Amino acid sequence: MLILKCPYCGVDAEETELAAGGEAHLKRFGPGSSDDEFHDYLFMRENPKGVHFERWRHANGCGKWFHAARCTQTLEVFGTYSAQVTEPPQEIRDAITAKRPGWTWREFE
Amino acid sequence: MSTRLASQGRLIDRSKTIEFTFNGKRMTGHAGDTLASALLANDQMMVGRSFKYHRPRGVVASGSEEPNALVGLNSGDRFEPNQRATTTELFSGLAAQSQNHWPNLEFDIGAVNTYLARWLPAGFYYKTFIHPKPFWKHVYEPFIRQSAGLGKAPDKELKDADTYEHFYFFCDVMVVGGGVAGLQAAKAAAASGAKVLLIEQNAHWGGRAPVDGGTIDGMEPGAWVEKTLAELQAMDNVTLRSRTMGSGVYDHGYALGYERINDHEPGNGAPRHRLWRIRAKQIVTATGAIERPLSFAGNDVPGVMLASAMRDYVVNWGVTPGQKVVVVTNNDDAYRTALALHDAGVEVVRVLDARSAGGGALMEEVRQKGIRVECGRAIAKVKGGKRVQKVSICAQNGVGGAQEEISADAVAMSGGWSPVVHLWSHCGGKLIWDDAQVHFRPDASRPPLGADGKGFVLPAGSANGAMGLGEGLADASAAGSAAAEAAGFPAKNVAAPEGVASDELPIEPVWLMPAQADVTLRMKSWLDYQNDVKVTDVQLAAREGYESVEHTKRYTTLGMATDQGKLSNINGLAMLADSLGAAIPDVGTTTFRPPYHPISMGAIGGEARGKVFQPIRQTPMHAWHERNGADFEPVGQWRRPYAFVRSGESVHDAVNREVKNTRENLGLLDASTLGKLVVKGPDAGKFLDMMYTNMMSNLKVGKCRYGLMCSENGFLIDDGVVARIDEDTWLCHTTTGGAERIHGHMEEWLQTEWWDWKVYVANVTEQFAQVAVVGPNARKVLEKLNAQAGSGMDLSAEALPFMEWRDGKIGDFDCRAYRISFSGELSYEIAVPASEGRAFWDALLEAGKEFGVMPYGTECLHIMRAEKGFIMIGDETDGTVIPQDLNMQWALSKKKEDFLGKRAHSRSHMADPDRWKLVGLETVDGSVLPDGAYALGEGVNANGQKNMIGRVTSTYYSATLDKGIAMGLVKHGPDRMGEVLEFPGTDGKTYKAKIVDQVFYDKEGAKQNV
Amino acid sequence: MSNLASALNGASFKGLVTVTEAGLVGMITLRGDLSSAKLQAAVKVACGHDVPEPRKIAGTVDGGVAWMSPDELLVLVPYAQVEAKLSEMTAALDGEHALAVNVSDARAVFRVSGASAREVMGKVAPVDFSAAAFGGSDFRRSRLAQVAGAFWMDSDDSFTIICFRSAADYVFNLLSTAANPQSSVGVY
Amino acid sequence: MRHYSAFAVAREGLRYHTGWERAWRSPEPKRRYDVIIVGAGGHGLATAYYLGKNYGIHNVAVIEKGWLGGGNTGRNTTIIRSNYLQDSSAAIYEKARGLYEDLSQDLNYNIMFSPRGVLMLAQTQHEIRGYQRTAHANNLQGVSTEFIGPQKVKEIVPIINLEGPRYPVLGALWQPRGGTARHDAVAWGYARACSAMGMDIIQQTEVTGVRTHDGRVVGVDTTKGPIDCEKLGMVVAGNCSVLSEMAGFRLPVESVALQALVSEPIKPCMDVVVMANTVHGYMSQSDKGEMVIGGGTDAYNNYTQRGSFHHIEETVRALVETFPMVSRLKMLRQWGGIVDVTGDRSPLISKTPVENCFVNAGWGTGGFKAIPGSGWAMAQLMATGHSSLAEEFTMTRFREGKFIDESVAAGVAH
Repeated sequence: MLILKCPYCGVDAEETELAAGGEAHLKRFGPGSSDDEFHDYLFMRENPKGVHFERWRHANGCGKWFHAARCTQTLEVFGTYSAQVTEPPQEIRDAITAKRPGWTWREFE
Repeated sequence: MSTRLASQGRLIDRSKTIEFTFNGKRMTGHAGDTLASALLANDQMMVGRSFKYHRPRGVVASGSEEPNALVGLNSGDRFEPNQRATTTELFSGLAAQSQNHWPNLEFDIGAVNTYLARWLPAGFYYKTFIHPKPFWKHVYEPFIRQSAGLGKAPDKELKDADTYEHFYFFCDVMVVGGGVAGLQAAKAAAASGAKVLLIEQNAHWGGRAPVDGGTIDGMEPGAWVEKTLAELQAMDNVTLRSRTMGSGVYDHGYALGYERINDHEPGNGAPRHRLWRIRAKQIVTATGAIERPLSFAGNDVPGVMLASAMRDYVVNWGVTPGQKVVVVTNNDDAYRTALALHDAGVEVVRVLDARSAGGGALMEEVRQKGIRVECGRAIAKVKGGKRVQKVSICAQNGVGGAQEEISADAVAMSGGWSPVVHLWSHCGGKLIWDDAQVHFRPDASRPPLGADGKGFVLPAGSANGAMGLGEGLADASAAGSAAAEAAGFPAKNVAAPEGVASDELPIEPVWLMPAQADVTLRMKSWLDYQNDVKVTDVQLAAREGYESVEHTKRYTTLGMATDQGKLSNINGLAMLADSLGAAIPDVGTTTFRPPYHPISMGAIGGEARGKVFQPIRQTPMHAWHERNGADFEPVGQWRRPYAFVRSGESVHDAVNREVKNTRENLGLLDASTLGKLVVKGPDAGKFLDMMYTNMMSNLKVGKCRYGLMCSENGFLIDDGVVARIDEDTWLCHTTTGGAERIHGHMEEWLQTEWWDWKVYVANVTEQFAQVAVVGPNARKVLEKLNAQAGSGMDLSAEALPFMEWRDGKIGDFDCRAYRISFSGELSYEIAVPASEGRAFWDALLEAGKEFGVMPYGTECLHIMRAEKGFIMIGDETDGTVIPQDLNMQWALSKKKEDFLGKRAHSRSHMADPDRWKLVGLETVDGSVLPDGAYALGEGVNANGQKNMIGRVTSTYYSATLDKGIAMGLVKHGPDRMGEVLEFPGTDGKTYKAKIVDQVFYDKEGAKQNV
Repeated sequence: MSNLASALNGASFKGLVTVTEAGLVGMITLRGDLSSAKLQAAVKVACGHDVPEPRKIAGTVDGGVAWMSPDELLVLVPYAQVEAKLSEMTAALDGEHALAVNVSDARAVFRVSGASAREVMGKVAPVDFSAAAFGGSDFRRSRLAQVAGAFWMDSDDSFTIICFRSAADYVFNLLSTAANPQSSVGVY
Repeated sequence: MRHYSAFAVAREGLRYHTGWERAWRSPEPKRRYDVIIVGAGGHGLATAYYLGKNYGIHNVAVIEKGWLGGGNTGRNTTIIRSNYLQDSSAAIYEKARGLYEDLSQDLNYNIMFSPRGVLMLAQTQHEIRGYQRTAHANNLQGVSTEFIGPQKVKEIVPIINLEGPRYPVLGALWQPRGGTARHDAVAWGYARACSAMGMDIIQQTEVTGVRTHDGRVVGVDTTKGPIDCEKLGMVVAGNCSVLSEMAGFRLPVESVALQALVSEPIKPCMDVVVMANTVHGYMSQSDKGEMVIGGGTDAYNNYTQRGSFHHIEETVRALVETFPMVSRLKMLRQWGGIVDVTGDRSPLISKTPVENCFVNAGWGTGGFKAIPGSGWAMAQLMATGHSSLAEEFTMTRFREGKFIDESVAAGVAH
């Protein structure tokens, strides 16, 4: 039963107020993209045993989407942050590095 | 025999006598009794039968770890199977029945199994019942199933008479366990100012200490408990809860508390159970320890009891299970039982200490009382069927050659103590093996981790392996302070009280008694009393290669009984390690899973039953529908009238009447459930062009356009009419139940992909009650309302043409009128404020009388749209259908570079010309095609399945055309007009249907354009 | 306006607390840049209060404003005035990227009052209702068991609750069940 | 292999069962095998078994990180059915169901397949249409199912409440030959048979790397050293992403927690499996008497084998509403497993970008019922390079937009 702090309204929301939205920082590929690009965009999800970046919505709350950095093995939460960014902010990366030196996720580290 | 003592009984009130029945027999007990203590007071030694061999079973423990004394409690709509007598507080009128026997407890046919035991070892069923094959289903399994289960199932027709509820609670520190350790931990934590919750599963506080004796700060433990309890009650940052068990610890500091509010006085109007959903920053588990049985032959005979339990019955309830008791042990604690029995005037005929050197101070004390203590000795065998009669004694270090046989009627056994580590382990806390104390205890260096990656559970007292009274109190005090500190409250220095108890000599591990017991003894030495798992079963599992503790558990069913192995796991584990020649910690334990102790399904479900099981969303006209024959169908969380059935009518008749009447006169549809989303902003047009497959940005103000929505994966997800309200505002209609989904869909794209676009969306679905006024008389009834009011909007074809909308007044009602049609008739959809919806509905019905008005339901709606060949999301689409399949290329804008789904449509399979496409279907004999029927192709596929070339997506009887009509998806369908296909039904018949145009009625659309 | 009807026509239940449907309240959903002076002014004019801090409410149902999300407010006005206030507001926001819509009829309003109000709420919402954690001008959007809801305390022992109109019947039954006279928890 | 029978048990009884041999050997790994299967769960062991039985390939090792059958094979709710809508699903699940019918005799190990019947309740008009459609499809697919009315449902399941205040029972899709089996026994039976064929089941050994050469697999590194192989089969459910990363490619799956629970045992009261998908609950009664209840999956990636409790609450309240007597039973134990879910929630039985490296994964919440068919198809694919049963389950289908979507029949849970 996870608790995530919604970065928009500041509520420490328990899972039943939230809706999980899968992998974060996807780059959309539309018309003109290659079959591989489109396929990977829709179906090739990160599925790490460890550090993961994901999307959540404070559905039973302020209704905003946000991002969370979480460990899928311990459920430790490194931080939550705005959904309006294309990659995790530095303080989040630092927080992860402090706990999981040498971590990588897609092109981020 | 087992009787009530003249003295003792700190928990009972002898002045209050309570009547109850066991198997119909009237018995009495006292206030404060548990059912178990009351049964023992009535010399009811045998209380049930075991699972596999139907062996006689008696009370063996005094708490929730009890595996034997399970009864069916109460009756009728309050009956509950498998209730533990040891945790059931006695109440007046309590009626209990013993379980798992036929015809009765005393004489049980099933007991024959005990004589066959030799041929029914662990897992015998995996090796047998294999041939002949049909016998498993028809002979073997029915036989096995008949012997399955313990308690009776509750009555199939009765609904639970009780109610349940949930309660959210937040605290800094939660302490589980109200023994002296828990009380001290709570006190230490609370001293720092932290908000503390302390829960105790029993009705009384203090745990074992008042029974086990010693002193705390010079006081009797009982007195200290009272004093500390009073101190805690006086603190407003402390919440105390008895009869509340810590049931489970979950991730991120979530914990469940299981409060049994009125099990001790059923039917008093209160909820029966309350499930506490607790969010704690830190959790202290002061859950105590559980004594282990010893494995000797006949250790399952009624009258053989845990030494600590026997002590509890004497001291707490003034009951002795026997008059001549043998105490057998491998540690000092059991001597306390000998003393308690002796002090209560019960004869202790022998104390057998398996340790060659025996025990310490407590042993001396026992000897001084003149009780005979023998060291290095063991029980070879307990004799007796339904109760203990004789005990044969041998050397512990031997094969079990009996050296003496003494008569006794009860045996108190102690194999040492295991800390209760369940809650610590639920969320991943690890254990270490303590060689000195011979048990697993929490490994403080590997706690369960919380959201911050730090440990959030602290074990305290004997639950942490701090077994002595003084040691336990000190440990608990430290744990309490540490928990508060971890929760952010600088620790105040709380001095731990001084606990003083007799010094004890170390325990010596005794996993089998006697050490080299031969097979005839081992196959009578029980590990799991309820499931009948014996020493030889575990040895067999090891021999056969079921080496992992999980394999052994599952192969023998050890620890899978209702006590989840609280008594049997460690003994079984040790026996497995011994058989494998491995060290106990190397064999490891099974995983501890919630709940600690079974909790009622009712409590888990909480209040959500009956009318609050799930929300039923209601339109402003819902009450009218209910009162006017509506036959409802669930659509999402809504319930919409399927049809309005009149007396003497079948649902089918009603639907046909509604279709006919709407086509010929006037029909009203409650369309309030259709989603309505306002989309506004400078980029709204651009945004809607991405959301819809067709163009919305070029829609003229005042006009409407039907739109399709696809997922990014290309599949149709919704459709509806979009209206342009003003320069930068659109109103999008969604399907019923689609409002929240599509609103979320839009917000998701706006917030996570195009967050720089200037667009706001608001869901105004419920702001409006919307009524579809349909049929040749539609305009007449609306104009009549205007006439009555003396004014109102112009509803003429010129002023409000098809696919346009206007704001204004109709009669007394402010409204927005849409000239749209899903039926092919002259049709207006009128939206009024929801608060006026019912009044508007009533006004239409009143004014409509002269025009033959009738409300109609969803089935009529479906039939009329099918007659017109309109698709329905959920019928023609199922999540695998793309617009091209429905010949709706016209709705796929060519002008737009991009929209959700466009890229997906260019994938090879979606561009495949062989995809099934929408056509109309008409049976050759006018009958109705079966729903979901498939069209048969030629031959079979590589897996031998008959090839299919199409399927029916919707099919109805058309009252308008008096024949069956249908739509379906067919391979190359549009190119095969006139062809007749075969649709095999599940009724054995084959239906023949011709491929036709999907528009069955008013092809040129004359009726709606008037 | 005889044509008007709130969702449950003022239904009421007396138990551990009193649960009452509070009738129609004028509500305007306002989406926009909450830091814009124009918007703040429009809000002040409409309800007489400044834009509140996150998770706060200013004023009452007769004139107030609640923080819904970083770009959304709920403006509360007397039901009879809502259309007038709305057009005022729309006019005032002319030229500004904002959305103001009337949602008065899309909602139902309940009042839960009595000494046990916090406890009853604690049975249906995953929120800490202890006095230390919730009170004053706190405003919270959350769950009421299985449906969305928003609430605040209009006095020390009384909550005002807003939910969707279609869920009014469910919420009323839910709160009435939680208010079973025999079900006092006794912690607040 | 010592033959199991009532006579053997009787004979052993006379000598206190001291003569039983190990059900499977516990060998040290050899340097090289023709085929290595990673994962000694049901699917992996079945793959090995049919490689031997159908293709005479016996030089096989099954490598297991923990204990055989210790993953989802031993954590599921043991439901067996094949009433699927899409051809390719119906084909493989029906193949599996058919093999289950004779598996006890085939393996000489009683896996207790119990064709007691599976009911899927229809509680909305939409579900009725969905299940009627499935019944029509099954009819042509050679899967025996029928759509039955509420009264028949009540006859089959006396404890059911037809008049749920929220969702009445309007009918059901009935598969008389669906049922349950003893999940551990399936793994143990296959393991014993594989071992008897000379295959090595190597437990407590973790694969730490996949070795390839020129795009072909040549072996694996393990905690017991490197082992060479001709062909490699990855059959590790929730951990398949971790393993495929070792081989240098990614799978279109995500790992989530699925939960289940059992009640305390009671005397038999429900003789069939009932699934209620509208309210999200399904239940059967084990031969021990426990009500076995399947919960839902969390929506977030998770490797902890612990799920969120609110899913348990949702499932239980649905069952209390559907079977009122459940209200007075108690939950004995809850647990979780890690399942791997694909983009269309249908499995992968597929070649991979690495030559001679095959994957069997993505069974999501429905793997147990497929074990024999899955092993059969995987073995065929690995031995011959082609399997009609596996054909549609390739990992390239998502690129083509060729999905196998079962949710269309009213969001059927597995």
